[in-house]
Amino acid sequence: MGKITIGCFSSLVGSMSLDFAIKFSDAAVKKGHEVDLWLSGNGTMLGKKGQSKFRDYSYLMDTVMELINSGKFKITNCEACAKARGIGREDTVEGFGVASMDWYLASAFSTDRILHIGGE
Amino acid sequence: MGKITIGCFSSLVGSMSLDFAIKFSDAAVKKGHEVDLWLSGNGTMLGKKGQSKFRDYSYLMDTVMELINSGKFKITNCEACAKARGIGREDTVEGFGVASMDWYLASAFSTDRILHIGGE
Amino acid sequence: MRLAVFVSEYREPEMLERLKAEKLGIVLVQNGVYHAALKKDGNVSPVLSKDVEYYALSEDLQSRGFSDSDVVDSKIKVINYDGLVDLIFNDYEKTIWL
Amino acid sequence: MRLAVFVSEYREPEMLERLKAEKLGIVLVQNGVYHAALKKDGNVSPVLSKDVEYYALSEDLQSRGFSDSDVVDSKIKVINYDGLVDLIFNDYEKTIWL
Amino acid sequence: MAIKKIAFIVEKLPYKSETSRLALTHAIASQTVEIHLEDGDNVEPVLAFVGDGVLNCLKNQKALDIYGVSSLEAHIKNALLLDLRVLVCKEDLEGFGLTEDSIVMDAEEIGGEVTTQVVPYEEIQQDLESADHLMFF
Amino acid sequence: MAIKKIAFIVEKLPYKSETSRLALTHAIASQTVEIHLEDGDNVEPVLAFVGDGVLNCLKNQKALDIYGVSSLEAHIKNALLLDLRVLVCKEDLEGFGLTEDSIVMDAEEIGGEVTTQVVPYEEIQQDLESADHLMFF
Repeated sequence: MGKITIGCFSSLVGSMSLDFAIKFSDAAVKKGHEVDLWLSGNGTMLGKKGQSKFRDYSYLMDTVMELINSGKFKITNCEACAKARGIGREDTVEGFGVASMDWYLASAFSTDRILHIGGE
Repeated sequence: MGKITIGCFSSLVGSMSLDFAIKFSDAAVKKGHEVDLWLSGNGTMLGKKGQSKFRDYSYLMDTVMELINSGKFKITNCEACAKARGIGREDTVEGFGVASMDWYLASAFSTDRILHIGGE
Repeated sequence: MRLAVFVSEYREPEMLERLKAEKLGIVLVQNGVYHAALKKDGNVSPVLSKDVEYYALSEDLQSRGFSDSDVVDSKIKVINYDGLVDLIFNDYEKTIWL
Repeated sequence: MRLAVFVSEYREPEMLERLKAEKLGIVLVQNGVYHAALKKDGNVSPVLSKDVEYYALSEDLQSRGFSDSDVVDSKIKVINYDGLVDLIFNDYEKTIWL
Repeated sequence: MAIKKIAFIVEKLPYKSETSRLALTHAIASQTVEIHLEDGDNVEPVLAFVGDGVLNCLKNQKALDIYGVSSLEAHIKNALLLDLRVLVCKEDLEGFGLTEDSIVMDAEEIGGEVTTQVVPYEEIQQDLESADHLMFF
Repeated sequence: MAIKKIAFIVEKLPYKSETSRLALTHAIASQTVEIHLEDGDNVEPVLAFVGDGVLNCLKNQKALDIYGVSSLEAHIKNALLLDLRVLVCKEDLEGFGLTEDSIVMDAEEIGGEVTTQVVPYEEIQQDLESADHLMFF
């Protein structure tokens, strides 16, 4: 079993990149791997409390919670990116980490694979 | 003097499309025109309370407030788009309207010009 | 119709070839200003090959490291936000953002 | 190196021509799956013209209205998220998302 | 008493961004705009799919089953159910080797009466000319 | 005791999205990563600008004056100040008709000692090979 670090950067909500990251994480954890997921740029919106489950908008929180409860999945918001958007710790879903950017590099140090989802 | 309705859709924070919309609105209002600005998709994040003024991130709230105070500028968040993202009315900056999508079309009905900023 | 088309990306928008209008203006904004300021492999951008009015937004040129005089063709009028407001209200009726 | 390149857009990524690797795999995901499922003006996508391994994500094909058997070339292996996890851990060392 | 015509032109692909979804939901919002307007005033939307945008119209999109997000196919059916005029560019459809069989042409199973119209680009251009406002998605 | 090399490859334009800005800020974060690691362990970043990405390196970007947002030019100077290795693809720079005079080559005015290296793509490819991990922006 291995460890993969995924970075989801500058993701549009609605771009399906967050959906990809969560579905991939779910498949990896079910196979027994460990996953670190780093959210930066607009990706940090995934950590916002109080998102609504609308049909026109993919709602990922149920799967995220299952993943967190598996003990094999860490999800961390970029602190500066979130704060810039008005999302402080008190506004962040419980179970999400909040850290500075070196967290991603530290995770990259000790991981087997990186999947850095950049793009727009 | 005329009226222009601007729609900023699916704008990435950090894409400069919101910056464009606000700078254009500011120039138009200073010339005596009226501006309606409709925010949809990720554009609704502009209405989130508590955004921080970081140098790496354009901070538009001061100009938005001046524009609102001019009496010639209405700014309205798409209610569903904002709610999906966990941004309810209590989480929205004062002075921003919150409305359903027909608001944009009603504004379009009575305006002289539309500048619909779509794209990605 | 008098149509102003905003080009905001540095690649040729597919729709540009098709759009027809009595009066057509192409307004280069955001990354669209690279069409105005750069040649690639010595060639000007195909976006500039139409017989229409061209404008480039000064603020977006300067943000990216260009000066107003860097435009590659004198047919491109460099305007600022103020000028853009006048253009939209006075010279064109409809707009498209690509 | 053994490199998996994710293509997530339906246009040819400029970098693709340049990337070299001992073992190179191109993984078509998101809008990248259109390269696998469509011809344009009768031609297969230039993205498919390399002598490398090709994969397309089943879930992304199906979301967009295609079935797994719609791929235009049998050299493209259709895999799901499960298969993708195995691929990344077992067959490749490094990844690039374009 | 006036009718303002708005053309919603979709040229982006369905799922990379929310763009085309928002085109559909805003066009459909024309159904309720009257409440904001004077008696007799109204907005008349026309939806046109051009370029890569025609791929929004493909049948059998499984986005809801797989990603839990409503498909563009379902949105287009809603538009037809509400009698919106839906145009698809013939040249672009043919460029992808697609036919009317590949795309959503009606919403009969939910009671829709109007059908999608596959038309040459020239007709769409005429709608751009006759519209009061254009919104490109 | 180990050093892991991470290549940050930037091929996007500066201001359309946050992409290239985040590349710079994350590469620079390598300066503080040690606190999370065992003694002697560290991360060695290399920043490479390729394709359209070389346009991030242009001088005289007025983004801060005009839009109130720090320029990519300033971020690249920071990277040089912190002794990061910064590579710019020679072929791509020349393709735009640009030279070393057009781009940020040093951060002397803020005390930086290293300079930008304009190198053939082949050298960047070698960095991709020798890196432990790749991050494409």
